[in-house]
Amino acid sequence: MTRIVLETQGLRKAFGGNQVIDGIDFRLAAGELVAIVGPNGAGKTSFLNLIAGQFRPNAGTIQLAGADVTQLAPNVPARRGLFRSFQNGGAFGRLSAIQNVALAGMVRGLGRREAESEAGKALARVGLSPVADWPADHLSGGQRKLIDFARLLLAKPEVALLDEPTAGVNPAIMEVMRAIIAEMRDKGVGFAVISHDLPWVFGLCQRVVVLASGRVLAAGSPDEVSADPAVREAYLA
Amino acid sequence: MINNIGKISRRALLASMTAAGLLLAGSGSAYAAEDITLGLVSPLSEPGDARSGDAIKKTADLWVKLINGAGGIGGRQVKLAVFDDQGKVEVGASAMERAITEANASAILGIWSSSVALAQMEVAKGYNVPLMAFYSWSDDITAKNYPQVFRIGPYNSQIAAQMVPFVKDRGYKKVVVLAEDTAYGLGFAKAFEEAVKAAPDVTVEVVQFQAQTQDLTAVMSKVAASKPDAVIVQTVFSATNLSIKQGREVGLKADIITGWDWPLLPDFWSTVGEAGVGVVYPTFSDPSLNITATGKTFVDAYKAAYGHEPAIFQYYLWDNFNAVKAAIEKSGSSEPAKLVETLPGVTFEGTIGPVFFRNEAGTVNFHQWDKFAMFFKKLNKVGDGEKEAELVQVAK
Amino acid sequence: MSEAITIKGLRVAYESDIEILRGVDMLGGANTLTAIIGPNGAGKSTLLKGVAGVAPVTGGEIHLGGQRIEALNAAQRVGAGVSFVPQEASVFGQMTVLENLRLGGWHRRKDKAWLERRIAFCGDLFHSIKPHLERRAGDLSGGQQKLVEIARGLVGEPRLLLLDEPTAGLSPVMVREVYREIARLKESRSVTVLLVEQNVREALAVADHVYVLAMGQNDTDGPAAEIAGRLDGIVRNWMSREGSGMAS
Amino acid sequence: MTKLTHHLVPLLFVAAGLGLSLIGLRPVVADLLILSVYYLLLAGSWNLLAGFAGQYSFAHIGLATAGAYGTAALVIAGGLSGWATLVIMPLAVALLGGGLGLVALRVRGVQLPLITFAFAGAFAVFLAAASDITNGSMGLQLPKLVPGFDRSLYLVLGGILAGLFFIVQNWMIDGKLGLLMQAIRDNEDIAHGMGVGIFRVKIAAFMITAAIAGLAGSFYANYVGVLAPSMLSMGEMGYVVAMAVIGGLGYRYGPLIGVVIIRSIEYFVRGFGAEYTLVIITGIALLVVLFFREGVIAYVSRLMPRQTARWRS
Amino acid sequence: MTQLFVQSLLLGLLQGGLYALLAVGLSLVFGILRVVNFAHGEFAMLGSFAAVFVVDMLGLPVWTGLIAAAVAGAAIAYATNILVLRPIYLSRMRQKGEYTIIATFLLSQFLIAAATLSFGTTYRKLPGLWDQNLAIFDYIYLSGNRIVAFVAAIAMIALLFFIVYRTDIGRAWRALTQNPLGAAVVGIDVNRYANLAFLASGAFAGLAAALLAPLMFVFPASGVIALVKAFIVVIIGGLGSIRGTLFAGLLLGVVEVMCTVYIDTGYTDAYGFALMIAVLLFRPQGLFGRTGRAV
Repeated sequence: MTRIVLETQGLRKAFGGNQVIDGIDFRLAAGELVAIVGPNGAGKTSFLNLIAGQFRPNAGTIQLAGADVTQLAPNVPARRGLFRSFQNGGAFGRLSAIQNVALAGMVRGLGRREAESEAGKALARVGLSPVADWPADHLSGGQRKLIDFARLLLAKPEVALLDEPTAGVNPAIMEVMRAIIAEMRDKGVGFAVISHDLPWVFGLCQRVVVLASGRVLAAGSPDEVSADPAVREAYLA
Repeated sequence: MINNIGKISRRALLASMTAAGLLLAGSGSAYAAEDITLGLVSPLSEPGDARSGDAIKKTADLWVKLINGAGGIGGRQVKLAVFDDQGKVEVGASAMERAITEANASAILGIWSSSVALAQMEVAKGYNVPLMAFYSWSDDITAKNYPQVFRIGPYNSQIAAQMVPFVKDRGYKKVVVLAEDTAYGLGFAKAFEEAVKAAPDVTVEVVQFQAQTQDLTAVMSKVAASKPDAVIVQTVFSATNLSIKQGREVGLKADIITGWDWPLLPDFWSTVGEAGVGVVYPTFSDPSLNITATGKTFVDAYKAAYGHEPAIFQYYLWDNFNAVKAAIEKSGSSEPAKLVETLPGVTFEGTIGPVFFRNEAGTVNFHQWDKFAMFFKKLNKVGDGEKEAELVQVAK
Repeated sequence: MSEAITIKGLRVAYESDIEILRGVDMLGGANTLTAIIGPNGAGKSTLLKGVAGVAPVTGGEIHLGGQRIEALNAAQRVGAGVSFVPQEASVFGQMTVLENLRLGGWHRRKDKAWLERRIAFCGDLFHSIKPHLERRAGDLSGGQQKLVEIARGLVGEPRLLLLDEPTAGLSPVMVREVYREIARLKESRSVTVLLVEQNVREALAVADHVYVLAMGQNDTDGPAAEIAGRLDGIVRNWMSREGSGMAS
Repeated sequence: MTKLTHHLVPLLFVAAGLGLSLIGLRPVVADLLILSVYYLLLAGSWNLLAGFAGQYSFAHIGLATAGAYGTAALVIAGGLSGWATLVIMPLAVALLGGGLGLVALRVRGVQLPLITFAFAGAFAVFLAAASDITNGSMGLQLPKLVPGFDRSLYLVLGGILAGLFFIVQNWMIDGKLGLLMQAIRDNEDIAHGMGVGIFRVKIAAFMITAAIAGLAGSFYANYVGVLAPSMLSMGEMGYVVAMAVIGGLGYRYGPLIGVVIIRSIEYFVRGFGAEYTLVIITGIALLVVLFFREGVIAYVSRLMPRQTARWRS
Repeated sequence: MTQLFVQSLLLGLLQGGLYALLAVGLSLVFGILRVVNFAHGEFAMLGSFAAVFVVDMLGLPVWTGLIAAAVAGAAIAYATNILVLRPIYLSRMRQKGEYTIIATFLLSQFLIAAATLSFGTTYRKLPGLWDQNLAIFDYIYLSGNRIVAFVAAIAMIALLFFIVYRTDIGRAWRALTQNPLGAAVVGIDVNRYANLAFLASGAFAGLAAALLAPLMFVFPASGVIALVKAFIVVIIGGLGSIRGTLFAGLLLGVVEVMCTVYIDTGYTDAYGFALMIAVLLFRPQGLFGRTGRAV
């Protein structure tokens, strides 16, 4: 069995009377890509927020690369090798593309010059070199999402959580993203990817976890899950 | 128009300041050799005591007008370079320096606040230019014995000493000094605590308050609760009136002695009303004063120009100007250094008597004229002015 | 059947390069309930927002009764009889349920008698909130709060009620409670409803007619019973199509 | 504007200070320039804090005043030389700023301006009322760095301090901290999620800018030689804010432009009295806030986009 | 000594009522627009000058001065909203909250300077409605005007409570404060009710200043003091909470007077700041503020 890089046990979170995450046990091995799917409101994004420390869980534990990160502020897991992308892209509007990317390297401990030179290479890889000096505000939505991927390259995480990376982007960009994810996965990065684009994500993942009403409804290979009547039922509710 | 008078005088002020500004911006030649320039540095805007600054400016303008109308000093016209110190020490010091270096002022007059004056003294010393104080009461001003600094006007320890007999005679056993947190307020409070040691059975408590405060009710409640026989109020700001009004409001029964001529200002009765009845104010001014011919000239011209009587501190200011004039005439020069040399020895007829400086080195009586009497006057009914006020006691 | 709402070729784009709705047509019969289903990103919510006037309409027509409303702003559309219950919580948490309902009749607040009648009617309509009229809305459960919003949306006597995923994020128990009440609302035949829903089974159970959207366009439509019959195929289709690159 | 230009600017200031000290300016002009350095340090560091780190503080003049009073205390009571205070006070005020930051930066949003506003107000009352320590409104006097009224040394020193400020600014903006600050300004949550220690960065920005304010205050005290509580007023804070806003908040040279504009206006209207100056300056700043929100630099760069493409940080 | 205590307590409460009246508008506007209005004190200052104009210059009765103050305060508040704030909060810029603070801060400095130019620096006073000092059982001493001002302040706050909880305007305000999205879907026009909130805020500030005028004075910088007090009150009470504002106003009044009397007379204006910092340390959202992230 390969090394487990992320594990949650009995994770629970409620907002007011709403039990958004209702006891999720989840494991991710190094070099594994797990697709997280489920209907709207199933708790997918909340689950990522809990792992990343944006929300504090009401119960349960989170282990990142063997260390407990439950209840810690988001910058701590990030520094211990967790990368997280945001649904609408995580760009800082007044910073240039290259600065946006370099930050990821600096958080890892690189000096600014070093980080910017690596960021330049990462931008070239995702095809953003021509706009490297543009403020992120002036980029398109798809370009802003690619900034997340350039950051991913720089961050060299152990675990990457991606939230709807392909929503609203064109096929060419989706292909760039797929290539980067595949490459990093093969180098041993553990991925948890939320996506509505099932063909795209099924083509990348080893395992699918289906969430519904804050619980794991089903888990297994893409084929098993697609064939599972309970999964279809989840979409029908 | 909220205030016509204020507006007009402000416009006049503006005009004269603009003129000064233009002159300053131009080359030094605007100050032709035959002109004598005197620097006037006064609080003309907030947070300075602009009320008094305005009176100072009026007096100075009038003096320059009269002198020039009479042919100037030794045939030379006099110009005024006016600067606003805003009541701020740093502004006052730099304004003084500008008056000296840009306007080539022969002497600096018109300073009001002791705090500002103390800072300006360093400039006066550095440039060796006379600084004439007239109603800044800090002992330090002359006690520091700077050769350049002169004062025709009272000072704290003398005033305090003159108050002690009054306190004793009135039989006050417990006195509260209500002092604003400035050189004026606290300086006096300290001097009074010192002076009252001469009357061992009188206890003094100093109550300090924020000079710019708008509400003294709480402070006055505390003062009232300690049931003093008398409260001596030492402030120039709105608290003069507030302390009386709000003191009575919270049941203060003690006699109120409020400094100095502020009860004669136009807003006193309109703001204080009934509460002002019974207030005693010490003053240096009284109809019994022997106003000289010089003094009469001043008062008449002032009344003609501005429609009301000048306050006593304006008399002193007038004497200050005349002291500079006397020194210029005596030395035949308007060089500041010459004036510094000459001023200690001048004598001339002041507004209320002959003026000459005491020059006792090492004491506060250095470059100091101190021949004034102190009068304690009581306001017996609403609307009482200087003439109606009852003279309670005289201290000499 | 007369149409209360007619949508022709509706287009919505938030940014010039991303068009979310690419020409949707729809008819909603008077006092019927029309459900709109489709995979994530099909543009269902955007359609409701376009009708409510809170998303930028870039083309097409919206007829409500005899009136063209696509040029009106959101507040004017409320006046024209459109009532929108958004997906996000919009209840006034520190007011009582009754006060919430009162605000539902905001555009005709001067007509006191009418307002009282409507409040009574809407309060009666939903059995599960009726006992709680005097309670602070923020103290109710998520499902009850959603029902308060729906009831509030009806107080103004709208011609068209837009319900955007009323059960998103609710537990199954609450989902059933909300749908029990939506069913009652439909039986009352007092308003035309457009309902966007992920819970397809529940939606089909209450709908008269169903539209399926995909990729910002019409996919198929039909009477609820007929769509229910083809449902397995439709959903299987989504699973291979899901993620068409459109945001929902 | 290239990196090279950014590094030449400090040299330019040092050279200007030296050159002007040799010419022998009129005292009024020298005063204007020397005190402009005080304002440049304040407006510039405030811009770093508000424009680059997104933290809007009203404590800046308060911190400068603390630096000035601390200088006076060290010189008068401690017998230190004024030169030593120019090194000590920035450090001391940085600590004070750090303490204030610990209270004020705990909550994000409007609390920071409100708490720092309160700090400034309370500190002003303290300065006036605690007269046994501060000498109240009588003020404190301290000897100048050089006796007499010669300003040439201050012109040189001013040039050096202005140059120093731009070196620190370059170091911050072009360095790691600057980038982290700007990331927090643009989106605190995302920066946090990327691993940025939000509180640490904010405190660091707060302390460094406080140190610059402390330096400004110490320079002021050593130059002017008299201190009074009136140094700390909201009107003064208004000046500093106006300078940063008129020039362009979040632009490297915004405050410099603002200082030049406002000090020039002040120079030309100074005969009119303090209220006129204040009406004109706050009026202009208000118009800039309403109509040219990003300040003069942004407006000019929109008119000439090509020449100014690299002005933004 | 109990006499001093009772007297201080009473004075504090009377003073606190006026602080609350000064501050309610600030709180109201913040609740609806999330705008901290630094020019609020100048609404008060200009209101009191309007009262001086009507009573002193035109010689009209005192009560007309109160109306003039309210009208002037409302007018300037309305203009501020339309001309200064609306362009900012309707814009798409970042950090709007901070920008409105800068804009209103500069506006306040501008208005103070402009008022100083137009009205001069002399202190002006308004006659009160009840110019009499009262001695209650020869134990408690108060001025009639202070009582009038307090009663009027409480009456106005009661009126505001009535408006907020019993009228449609109040319903709209509460709706906007509690859930802007909900307010939008039921068709409440935010601009209209923001304007009304500003009108009320300016009117209350102007009125408070006119009620204070017989007790204190009218002068251009008076707004700074008013703002500082109002500010402390809303922070302590919790921004956006009217009940909190009333409570905090009274608390501030009592604390100021008590500390002045029993600790040191020289620091009156600093005690409020100390109280505010203390409250912020333990409850950053204020005593009545809602929990959750600050705006």
